[in-house]
Amino acid sequence: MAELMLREAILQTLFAEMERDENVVVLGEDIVGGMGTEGGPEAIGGIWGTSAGLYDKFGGDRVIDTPISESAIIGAAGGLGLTGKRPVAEIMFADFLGVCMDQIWNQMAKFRYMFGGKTECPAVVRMIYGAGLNAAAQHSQAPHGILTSMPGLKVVMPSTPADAKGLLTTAIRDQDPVIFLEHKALYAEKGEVPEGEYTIPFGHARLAHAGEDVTIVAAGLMVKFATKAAQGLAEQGIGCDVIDLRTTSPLDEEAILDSVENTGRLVVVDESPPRCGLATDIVSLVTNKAYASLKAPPEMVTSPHTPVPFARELEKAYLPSPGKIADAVQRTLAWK
Amino acid sequence: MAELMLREAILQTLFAEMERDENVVVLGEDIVGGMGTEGGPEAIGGIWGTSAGLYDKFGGDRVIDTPISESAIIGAAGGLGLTGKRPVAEIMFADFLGVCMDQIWNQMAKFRYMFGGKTECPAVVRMIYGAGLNAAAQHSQAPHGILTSMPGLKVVMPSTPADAKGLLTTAIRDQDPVIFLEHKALYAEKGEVPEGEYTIPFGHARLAHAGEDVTIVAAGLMVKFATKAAQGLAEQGIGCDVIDLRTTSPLDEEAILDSVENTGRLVVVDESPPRCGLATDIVSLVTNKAYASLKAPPEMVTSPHTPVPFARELEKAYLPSPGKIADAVQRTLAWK
Amino acid sequence: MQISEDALKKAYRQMKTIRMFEERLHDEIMTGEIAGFTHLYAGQEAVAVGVCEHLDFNDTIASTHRGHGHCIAKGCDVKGMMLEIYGRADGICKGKGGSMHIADIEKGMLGANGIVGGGPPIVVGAALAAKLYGDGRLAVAFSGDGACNQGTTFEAMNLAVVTNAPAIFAFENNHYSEHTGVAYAVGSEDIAGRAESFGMKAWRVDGCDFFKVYETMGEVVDHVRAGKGPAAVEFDTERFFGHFEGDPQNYRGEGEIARLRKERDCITIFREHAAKNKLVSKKDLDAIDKEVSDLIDKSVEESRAAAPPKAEDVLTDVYIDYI
Amino acid sequence: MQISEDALKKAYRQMKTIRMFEERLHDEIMTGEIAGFTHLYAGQEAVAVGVCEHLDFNDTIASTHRGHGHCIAKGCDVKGMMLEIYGRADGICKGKGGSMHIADIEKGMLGANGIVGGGPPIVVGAALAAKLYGDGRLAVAFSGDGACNQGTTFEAMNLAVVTNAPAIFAFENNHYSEHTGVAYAVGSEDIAGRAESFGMKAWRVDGCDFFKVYETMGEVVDHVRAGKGPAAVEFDTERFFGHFEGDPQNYRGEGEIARLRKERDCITIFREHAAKNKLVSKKDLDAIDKEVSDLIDKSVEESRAAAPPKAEDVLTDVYIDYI
Ligand SMILES: Cc1ncc(C[n+]2csc(CCOP(=O)(O)OP(=O)(O)O)c2C)c(N)n1
Ligand SMILES: Cc1ncc(C[n+]2csc(CCOP(=O)(O)OP(=O)(O)O)c2C)c(N)n1
Ligand SMILES: [Mg+2]
Ligand SMILES: [Mg+2]
Repeated sequence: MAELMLREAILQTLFAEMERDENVVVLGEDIVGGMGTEGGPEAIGGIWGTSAGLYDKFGGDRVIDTPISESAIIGAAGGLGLTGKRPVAEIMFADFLGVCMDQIWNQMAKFRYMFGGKTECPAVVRMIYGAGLNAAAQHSQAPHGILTSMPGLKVVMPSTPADAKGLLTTAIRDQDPVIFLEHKALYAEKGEVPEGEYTIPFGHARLAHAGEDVTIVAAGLMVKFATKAAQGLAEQGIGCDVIDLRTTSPLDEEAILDSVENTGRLVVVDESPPRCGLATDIVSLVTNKAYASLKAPPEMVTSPHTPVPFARELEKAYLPSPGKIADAVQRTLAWK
Repeated sequence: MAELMLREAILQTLFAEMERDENVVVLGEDIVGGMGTEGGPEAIGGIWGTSAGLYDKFGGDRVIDTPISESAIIGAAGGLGLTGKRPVAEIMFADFLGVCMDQIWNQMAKFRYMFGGKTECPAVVRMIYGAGLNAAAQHSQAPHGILTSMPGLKVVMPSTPADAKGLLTTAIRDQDPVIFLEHKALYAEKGEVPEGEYTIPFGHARLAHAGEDVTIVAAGLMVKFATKAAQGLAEQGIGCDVIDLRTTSPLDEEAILDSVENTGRLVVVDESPPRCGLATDIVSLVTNKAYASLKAPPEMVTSPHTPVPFARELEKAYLPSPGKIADAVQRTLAWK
Repeated sequence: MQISEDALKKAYRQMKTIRMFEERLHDEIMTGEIAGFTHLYAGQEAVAVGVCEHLDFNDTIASTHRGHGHCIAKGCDVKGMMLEIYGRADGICKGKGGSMHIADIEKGMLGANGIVGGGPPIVVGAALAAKLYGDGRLAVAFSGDGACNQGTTFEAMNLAVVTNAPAIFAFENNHYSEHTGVAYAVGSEDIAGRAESFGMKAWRVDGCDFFKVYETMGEVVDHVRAGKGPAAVEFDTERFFGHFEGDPQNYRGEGEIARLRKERDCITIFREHAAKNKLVSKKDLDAIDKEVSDLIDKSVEESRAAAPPKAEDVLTDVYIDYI
Repeated sequence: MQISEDALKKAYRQMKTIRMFEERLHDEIMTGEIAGFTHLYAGQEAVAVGVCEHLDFNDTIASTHRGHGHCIAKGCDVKGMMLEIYGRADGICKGKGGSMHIADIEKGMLGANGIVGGGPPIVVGAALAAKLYGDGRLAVAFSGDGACNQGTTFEAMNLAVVTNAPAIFAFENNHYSEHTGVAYAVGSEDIAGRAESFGMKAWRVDGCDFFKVYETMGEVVDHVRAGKGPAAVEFDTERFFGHFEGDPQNYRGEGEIARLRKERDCITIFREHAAKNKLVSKKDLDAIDKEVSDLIDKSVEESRAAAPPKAEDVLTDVYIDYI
């Protein structure tokens, strides 16, 4: 085991998978950094530090720096995937989904179905998402709800460096299109990462914290906040299961339902606004399938129905937090 | 009152509002039909029959036929809205959201917030949506869930010709960006439409059918199916409220909660796939806010987690239907 | 340009198959048995065939909403296509895709596409893969004059130039996007010129003359296979039917279709050229007509009789594996 | 080209205000007090000012992520901008937008934009509105060399040509998109040529010389106001700082920034030209420097001391009315 930052775990995984399988190809804006400049390729190596060195090692045919053309990037990933390659495309900010959604939603996600099951498109789209860096309304969003709603996609949201490695490896080796969401506020998060081969199957949640009283469901950065809340509550004698979904599609229904059957109380934490999102998805899953176990109405802790604001004070008010999560846990315990 | 098809109600409303307010401008692909051809402008007048005659009456500066460039269409609507006009843009198939989402999601929906509340962008985006015409995976989708999730937008889904008129009039006069979703399988639907001035406020649901036993919530085409189911069930002595949401954002929470407080049972019908959509949204609203009234777990009748298939038999299996809705009502009544 | 008699016969058979497929569909759609939106390719056959006769199965193409011609030209099974358009279980996409989504990856046919401008970015990906395979293969994006206004098409052209990808952008200018004339919708009216402005070599050719198309494409394909970068071709071509079946076509000029059928029919032009230059005998061509006609008859017959998909099949083929 | 001494002083003041605003931000960001991503415009001032000095408040502009210069040139309140960048309640967007979303519709400034290529389609809408107002007003989209690879930009150019909209596409080619050189990312390396291929008139001009920018823009604006259709201008310009604050800039050539500061500084070039042609006295320009410096000092001071927004304000300004 080595202690790595999440961004390092991503970079190492890309290295390892590219080394292992020559069909793996990465592409994205400024992932090489310095193309067409005096400093030359690798002068920068990606603004997130998740691709530095790949070009030097694997060359420009497999490490493709692209112009600012997200539709072309994702479309190219689709075409690479259809013709025997394993593309890993990077979308620098998940907010840019707006300029490339067709190639995700109507193309790669649907190839297999539209073409009668005769096609495989093993493409991975890495998207850097989330609030917390005061990047404002167009550089801070968490569109996992939108992506999870799309049949044909798998959607992954790692919350630790180890999971980043295990899940990204699985994503690259998976035969279906996978959206891999990396939270920018988790990039510097450190953790032990298993060395060598390490895969984590999709659709298997992780129990990030264990307790008997309330089930908290979260993904990505929200797992960190939920765990913090659970730790604080534990000191007050309140036990929480924190279920880290790892993948929102497929969804580990069993893990959620098992926990709720035990606790009878549910708090869902989601970084997105409240309407038609992952929070409502989990709440309705539980009320449909574990209705009889519920002792209180499920609680949702989400961001408000607003864009992401810029100023520190506003963004703090916008995001779920350990405090807000703990409050929701208390509310559900206090019910009736 | 005149009996009109829904598409006629749309066309008449556009006529009336353009006549009433010279700032109303319409734009979209082939909405004039025949530009640059020997047949000339208005040779076709829009493939949906919702714009025929507008060009002849109001001229090319206010009735703007566009190339196949959805991002530019929506962006132009945003720019028109920011500079004092009331654009009504048409997106021929809602599925093309994929190629213009940025201008909806990151631009017009967010202008007001990002710019500190100092901006108005009274743009309407009409989108023709929905399955039922065997138009397959890329011409049949119902992306209202995705749009409803976006703060800054209002989302309208008329289910009758009268509502189409009343809601479109409101949409055009509204100061915020509005997404107006017209179901292609409702275009030929006939109904009485009030003459003259007629507006319906947003956020006020319509009771399409009344009953005491179960609350059915639906929007757009699904209202028709739900009402049909409710009529059949009424003959069996089962009474259903059918709540036609009319607008999914804002949402008439009160109408839903009042009904569920009375019936204690909820069936949500939604044409979209089941994950992170309008169905989960309504279910979680009700379980959060009317938990104590519930006598059974809420039921969702949605399309499956698949793209929309082509063949008649498959599309039929895909879509919710009166039969499937009635079954869900029976399930919720049979619970425990 | 050299082209063998056999190759000519094959090309003619392909063109004729497309033509008869489409003419027949036009009739069959009237019966109401065929569901959905169908866009017929008749009139443009010389383009699809003139391009694809230069390709082999390793080369890939991506098509448009008007995809039947490209599919047939790239070797998709004609009966499987007809079954698909009829929405049958044995259709090439099991009835899930229909006219607008026919694909056959094994044949290098990456899909018709219901999204205008959907194909070009995909083709850049296929071309980048082709570059990695390193065996000279290439990828072709078919687009209409209307599609050349969609941002995705431009992004794809630029990305192809930047990455020196072996991609060909084949623009079929049939003068209409739906009911709108190219004179209105394409700012410059010069599609090849746009492509050139992205830094690639571009050709212009009469798309109703197979021989010209084939000759030009020889140069284009040589250029691209040689690694000299992507290329574009603008074909001047004609659409014989409406935009989709049901289109009243009042935007057409008086007698326009009759004139096109008379003066701009690629099948007639082929036959005349072949006769004049004694390349293939009329008898041989007539025999091909008969063969093709039988094939289409049989395809329609079988499609009519074939079983529809089962309702439960709606759930399959979304993922390879899920959970 | 005639330009009065007063007009020149105003232009100089605008350029200098931008420069000092940016230089000062560069220092202030080091303190850690300013949050988020900030992209500085220093080096490109002659473009923003040379364009906007031809515009009045009815004309509109849309800007980019690198928006401070355009905002100041179009007349946005400098102190309000500084407050915004500091995330203060009294900022021009109440602290909700920050550096990347400054807008002031009343001044005709339709917004900076965090989405590359976000602005051009919006500008076409503003231009279509301008056409309806019928008083000769126009709309300008500022874009970078990188933005000219985004599909939305192309769609906007074509739509503007098709609708004969009074729009100007101002491409600031500063040779970099983030850390990538224009030689790599723009297939043709000829941005004006691309615009021409869409059927509009295009100009190329040195963007570091205010006098040349101003003169060229005179022609461009005349063309567009006269209803002769949209136009494009490619400005050869330079970015003095990194892509964003924090950029290590190892992609720059050895001594590149020093050279640019020496040879390509639009402020120096302005002063030299003004001196040589005796247009404005050094004394007057020095006085402006002083004024501007005071304004910036005061803006920073006040911004530092100003109150942040209240937490509950996160909920306001989403809609004008909701339910
Ligand atoms: C993104 C998108 N916008 C609009 C449409 C609707 N549409 C289908 S075909 C078509 C016209 C296409 O014209 P062209 O590219 O010239 O192809 P042609 O029909 O002439 O073969 C349009 C507007 C679509 N399918 N996709
Ligand atoms: C759609 C989109 N893609 C990528 C980015 C990230 N990004 C921000 S600025 C930039 C470079 C823009 O280059 P250019 O247009 O030349 O403008 P400059 O920074 O030189 O002013 C990139 C890639 C973005 N903001 N939006
Ligand atoms: Mg066409
Ligand atoms: Mg630049």
